[in-house]
Amino acid sequence: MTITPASVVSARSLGLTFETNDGPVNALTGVDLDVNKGDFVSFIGPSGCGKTTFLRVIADLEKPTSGTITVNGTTPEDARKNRSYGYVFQAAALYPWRTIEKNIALPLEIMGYSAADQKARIERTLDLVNLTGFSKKFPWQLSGGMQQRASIARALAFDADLLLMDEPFGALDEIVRDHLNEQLLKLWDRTNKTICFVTHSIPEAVYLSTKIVVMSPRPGRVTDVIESTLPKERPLDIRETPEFLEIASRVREGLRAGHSYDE
Amino acid sequence: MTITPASVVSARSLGLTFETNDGPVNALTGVDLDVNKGDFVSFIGPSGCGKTTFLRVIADLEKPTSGTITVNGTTPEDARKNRSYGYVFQAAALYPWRTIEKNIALPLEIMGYSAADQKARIERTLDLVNLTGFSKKFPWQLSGGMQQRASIARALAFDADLLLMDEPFGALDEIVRDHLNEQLLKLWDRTNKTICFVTHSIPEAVYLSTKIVVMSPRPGRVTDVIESTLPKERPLDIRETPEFLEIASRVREGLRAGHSYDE
Amino acid sequence: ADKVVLQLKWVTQAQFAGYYVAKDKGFYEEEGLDVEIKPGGPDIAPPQVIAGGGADVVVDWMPSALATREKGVPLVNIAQPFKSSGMMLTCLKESGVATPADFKGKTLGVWFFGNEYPFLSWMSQLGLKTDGGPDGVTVLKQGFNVDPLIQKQAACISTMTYNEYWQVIDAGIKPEDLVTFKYEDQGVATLEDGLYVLEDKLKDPAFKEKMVKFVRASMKGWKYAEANPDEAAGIVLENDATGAQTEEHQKRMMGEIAKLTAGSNGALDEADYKRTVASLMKGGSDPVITKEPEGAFTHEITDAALK
Amino acid sequence: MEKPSFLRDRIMPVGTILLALLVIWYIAVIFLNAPFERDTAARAGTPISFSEIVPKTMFQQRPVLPAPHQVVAEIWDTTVNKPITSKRSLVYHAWITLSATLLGFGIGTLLGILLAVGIVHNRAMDRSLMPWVIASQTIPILAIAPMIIVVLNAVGIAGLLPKALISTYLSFFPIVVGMVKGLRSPEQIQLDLMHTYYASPSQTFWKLRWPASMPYLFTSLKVAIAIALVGAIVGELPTGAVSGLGARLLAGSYYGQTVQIWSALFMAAALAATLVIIVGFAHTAVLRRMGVKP
Amino acid sequence: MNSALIVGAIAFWLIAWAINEWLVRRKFKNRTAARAARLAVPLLFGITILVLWEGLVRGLNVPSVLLPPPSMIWTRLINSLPTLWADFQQTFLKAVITGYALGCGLGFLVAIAIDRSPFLQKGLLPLGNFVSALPVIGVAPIMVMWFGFDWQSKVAVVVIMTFFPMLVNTVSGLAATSSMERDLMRTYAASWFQTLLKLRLPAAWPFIFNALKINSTLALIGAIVAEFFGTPIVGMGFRISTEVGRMNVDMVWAEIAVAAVAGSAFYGLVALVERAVTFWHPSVRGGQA
Ligand SMILES: Nc1ncnc2c1ncn2[C@@H]1O[C@H](COP(=O)(O)OP(=O)(O)OP(=O)(O)O)[C@@H](O)[C@H]1O
Ligand SMILES: Nc1ncnc2c1ncn2[C@@H]1O[C@H](COP(=O)(O)OP(=O)(O)OP(=O)(O)O)[C@@H](O)[C@H]1O
Ligand SMILES: [Mg+2]
Ligand SMILES: [Mg+2]
Repeated sequence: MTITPASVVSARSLGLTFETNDGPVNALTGVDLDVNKGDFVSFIGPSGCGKTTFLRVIADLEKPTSGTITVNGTTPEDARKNRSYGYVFQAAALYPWRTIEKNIALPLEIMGYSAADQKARIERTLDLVNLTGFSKKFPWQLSGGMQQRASIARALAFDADLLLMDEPFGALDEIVRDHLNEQLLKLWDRTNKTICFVTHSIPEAVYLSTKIVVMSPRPGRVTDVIESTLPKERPLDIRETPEFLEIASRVREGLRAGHSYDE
Repeated sequence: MTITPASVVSARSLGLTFETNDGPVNALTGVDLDVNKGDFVSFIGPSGCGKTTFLRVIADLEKPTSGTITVNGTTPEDARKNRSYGYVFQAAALYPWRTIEKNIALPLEIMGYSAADQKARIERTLDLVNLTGFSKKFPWQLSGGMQQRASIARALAFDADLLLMDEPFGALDEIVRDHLNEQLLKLWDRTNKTICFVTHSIPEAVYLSTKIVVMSPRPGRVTDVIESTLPKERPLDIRETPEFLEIASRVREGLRAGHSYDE
Repeated sequence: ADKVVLQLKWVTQAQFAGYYVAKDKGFYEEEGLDVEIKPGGPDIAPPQVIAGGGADVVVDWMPSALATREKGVPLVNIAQPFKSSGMMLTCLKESGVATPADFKGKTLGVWFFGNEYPFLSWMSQLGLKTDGGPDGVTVLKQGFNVDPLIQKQAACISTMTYNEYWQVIDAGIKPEDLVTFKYEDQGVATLEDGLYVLEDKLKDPAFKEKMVKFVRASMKGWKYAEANPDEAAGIVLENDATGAQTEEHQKRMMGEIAKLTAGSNGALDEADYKRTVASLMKGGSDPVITKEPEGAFTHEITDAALK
Repeated sequence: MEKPSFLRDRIMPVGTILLALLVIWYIAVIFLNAPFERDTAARAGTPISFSEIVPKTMFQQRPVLPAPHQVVAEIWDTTVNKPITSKRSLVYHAWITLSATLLGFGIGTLLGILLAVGIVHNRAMDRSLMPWVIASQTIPILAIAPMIIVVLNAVGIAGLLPKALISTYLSFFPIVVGMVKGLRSPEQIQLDLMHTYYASPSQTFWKLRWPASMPYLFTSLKVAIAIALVGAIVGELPTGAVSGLGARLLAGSYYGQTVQIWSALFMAAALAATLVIIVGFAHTAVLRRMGVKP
Repeated sequence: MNSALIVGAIAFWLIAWAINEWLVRRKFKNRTAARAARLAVPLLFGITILVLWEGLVRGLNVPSVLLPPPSMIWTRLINSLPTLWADFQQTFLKAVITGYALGCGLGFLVAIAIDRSPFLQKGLLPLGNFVSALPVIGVAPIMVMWFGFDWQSKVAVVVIMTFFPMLVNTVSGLAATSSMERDLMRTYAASWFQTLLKLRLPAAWPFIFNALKINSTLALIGAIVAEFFGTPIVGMGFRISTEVGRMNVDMVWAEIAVAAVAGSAFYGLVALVERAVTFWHPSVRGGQA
């Protein structure tokens, strides 16, 4: 069980149980997974199967109750303290008292970027998520999708090698989504980041990933890990190729198998 | 401009402008639309085009700044006071001090359902959204998708003739989504409700709707209204028929046309 | 000039006219003293102030001073400008009190904060309990005013001849509607307004010297005030920072005060002292002091001052 | 929507309520002051009718409840008709009290916030300090105030500060209670965000906890400033009650001058209301800057 | 002066502080051990204060009429239990509890009334501010005049003191809902009362409990101070003001100790109820710092 130096996330028989008022909830059990440097890993699985929980464990927001996990070869805590990841939460989690640009500036302020650098980065990421012109608005003045985009911009504004994204494009329409998918792939390609990405869309998962992790609920566990055979260069119409459709159907199989509906 | 008695929502050159700290925002302009009794209308359009705003105007949560709108032949205010609609918000908006079942019971308590009736309805709707077993949990103990399902359950628990649903299935995986799509269609068929439904998924819109409203942003307006030619009986595999695909591509066209990306 | 801080027992009023006159007329200055007069109030215990080092000399009543001495703060009386007591019990005639024998079962208003000792020893002389039972009297802690009598919440209240009594009169009740019992007449009077210092400080000759000058000047002030009551009242009024006193009231008070200081040249009369101690030691179930105090007064200062 | 009008939205409601209170007050004046007139008449042996009593109750020297016009006349007399440097001017006394209040409130706010910050950030302080902060508040200040003053005097501190400290003592507590809650009010997800940035405690404090606590802070400030005023007035007793509204109240009470008590009370209440309203304005201004949905 | 005592007391203080720091940092596997540690921390802190106090007072020879040492207070307390109990009954059980209930209740009801009617909001709220700082010293004599010298007048003072914190906090609390939460109620066409009961009150609880906590100590202060101004000869405030004059400062502190214990217990009770009622609030749910 040697960890290759390029392993960014490495989990071994990881388990997490929440204690609640009416008994324990098994959110994760026996998760074994390796994410290597430069991987684009998608997590897909039914609602409540533990995807968010797993991301939170990587981010050191939740402590596993059994098993081990390393991030960048260290404990999640050290990784967090090295500011080695950016996290996009499932909910936008914008601070209501800050305007959009101030929200994006938040991590930059904390990490001590210079004022000029902050400004440039805010502009660039706002443009990336198509929110130029809304920089002075407060979160409640934006639509749901715009808020989500602002929170993506916030995570992209600083340079983290690892991106943890929890359904970042859930509230976006197909076209914006396609656009952002492309942008994200470009970014990933250019910067050689490692990305852990939760999504509910099978095509999105297949289009983006080098590795697709299929999870199943109660207790949350990994049922399948699919390595993508698609090339690194991915135009949007790759989604019509038979290779793509094959992977997609394999994911759908895995998903259906782990699902609790018996229809 | 006669309103047919069966018209549930009828908007005439409706406009809404928000005043913000840095100038007015045109959320809606010149919207003309009729929704008839028993219609299943989907609203689709890029993020920030005014879908939520339009639903909020119908629900009397926002006052239009120009034009007129009637709901059930009366003003939105009277319609609201008649409790003629159920609303699923884009965010779950569960009350943190209530358990899931108590959250679902909320509208029932307010509308004065008997205790026994409440219990039966909570059980039924929890089952519908597959949350049986989580009734005693608090919102913060649920995953994002589960919270969204709880909020759908809350809107379905009482009998409103008009359902306003703002991206209810956004945070759900394909399989749960398919399941809930089917359930919703069944419900609609059985109860002859009128449904206004915001979604970002073109297939979902086409699969569910009798009428698809395509909107475009800045200022938010209706660019296309597509009447579906699909039969009322819709098995899931209708989505592979050429007729379905044709409507879908027309929607995609409309969406692309109104979009601000020029790629 | 030598600095002396004097802590009064109560707020600025003609009761302390002698000190204000001495200061205003420059009597202290003549002796080479720089005297600061600190007014007191309902929440100020002069013994505490002097124990904490906040004053050199304080004005206090003897019961409280002796009690303090027993508690380990050795206060010593160095002068006694007030010869007789001004305290009395004032009752409404309509309440049915004519003699002390009528107190039984009545509600009586009393000042506490160390001023209750004379009352308690009187009651124990009369054989009345103060626990509110049917055989005794019900005691009510009186605020700083005469409301309990006017509101008829009490049959009798404590008053001073120079102050509260006149407030009752001012409130529209005629003297003939009132019955008063002076402590002096009942033989339970205790010494009021004396000057006290800490015993160990007296060992310092310089301090002693200072006190001699202080007492001499103060007595000069008192005698001047007795002779010129209206002027004295005016001086007091000048020094009142609350701006709430009225000229009429202060003049009248000065007149009454003059009666109390009249018999004293400042030296403590040992007979008065003995009487006070005796009545305090009787004090019923809860005597104020348990043993005969020793060294609680000295004539050294007044002897030197009055030479 | 109608445009807000100052007259209709501000003056009218306050005026109506005020009028109602005045009417109640006058009625109370008659009934509370009548027994005295009856007694006087009875002692004098002359029967008196109710209609004769009523006008008399309005102009008593030492009424149980002074009539509004008496209080107004007294306030007018002691504010407008006296130079403000005079000891008989209510403005002079109000200023003395106000300065102690503001100083005490300032120190109290600072102390309260600091304690709350400590309690929220340091577990040892949370566990050990809070119970004792509470216990400290149950100590009746008037009981230990003389000792405090004596001790402060002994080390040479006198004048404004001892009074201010008593008002601090009373006013820091609402701030501690409110701010502990306010600083802990950010949602888990908002804290998680800071956690992912490995923000230092001070960054988390300034960028998250502090803004999130604003509603609690301002509510506490309103309570605290009112209590600070009470504290400053109470503090005037053991400091010799020489000047200030507390001294006026005491002197009024000592000499049975009800009218004077009531006018000092009104001055105190007006002062408090003004202070609270100023804090309220600050609250609205801060909320607006923080972009709260109107 | 006895420097050994002073040094000893300060040393004790430093050691106890170190132990406390160590205790809160330690993680206990055993649940009872963890609970014991939780209790030990404030207790140790308290004992430290007492030891420091005793050491300094004795070491510096502070006269007991200024500040008696804790041991002397304790002896006095034990010897005066019947008096203390009578005072406690008079002041706490009669005046404080009644006044607290009435004052908080009144503040709450006025806040609700203000919330219900915009007219009252504009008319009553500014006047409510007037009541905010009616000083005890001024009010207490008036209340004695109106309600007699027994505990009823103290109740009135306590009512006046506790009214404003409750009013302000309730008004703030009722405004503490998010717009989405309110919108939900609108869609149900919920009546004002239903919205109050099911949304705005639950959201207001954290604020209301702040007021209840502040008032729990304020009520005690108010009642005690009110007793400085005319009372029957029983009650904690009466005893304190009287015994100060008699230089029985140990009795004063015994009375203060009773007040502190009663007040803390009262506060603790309110805090306990708060935890149960606002369990959902982030401040209670607890996040990592
Ligand atoms: N704080 C918590 N306390 C108790 N249970 C929790 C908590 N957080 C999550 N859970 C439970 O853990 C399980 C996994 O939740 P998680 O949020 O990881 O799901 P998910 O895969 O992200 O789902 P979704 O796609 O709906 O967001 C769920 O059953 C949920 O109820
Ligand atoms: N309260 C508000 N104040 C100011 N502007 C607002 C407000 N609410 C919405 N807007 C603006 O109105 C426009 C339409 O918003 P709306 O929420 O209706 O979009 P939407 O179609 O629902 O988008 P999405 O799919 O992202 O939810 C946006 O540009 C938004 O910024
Ligand atoms: Mg999730
Ligand atoms: Mg929307």
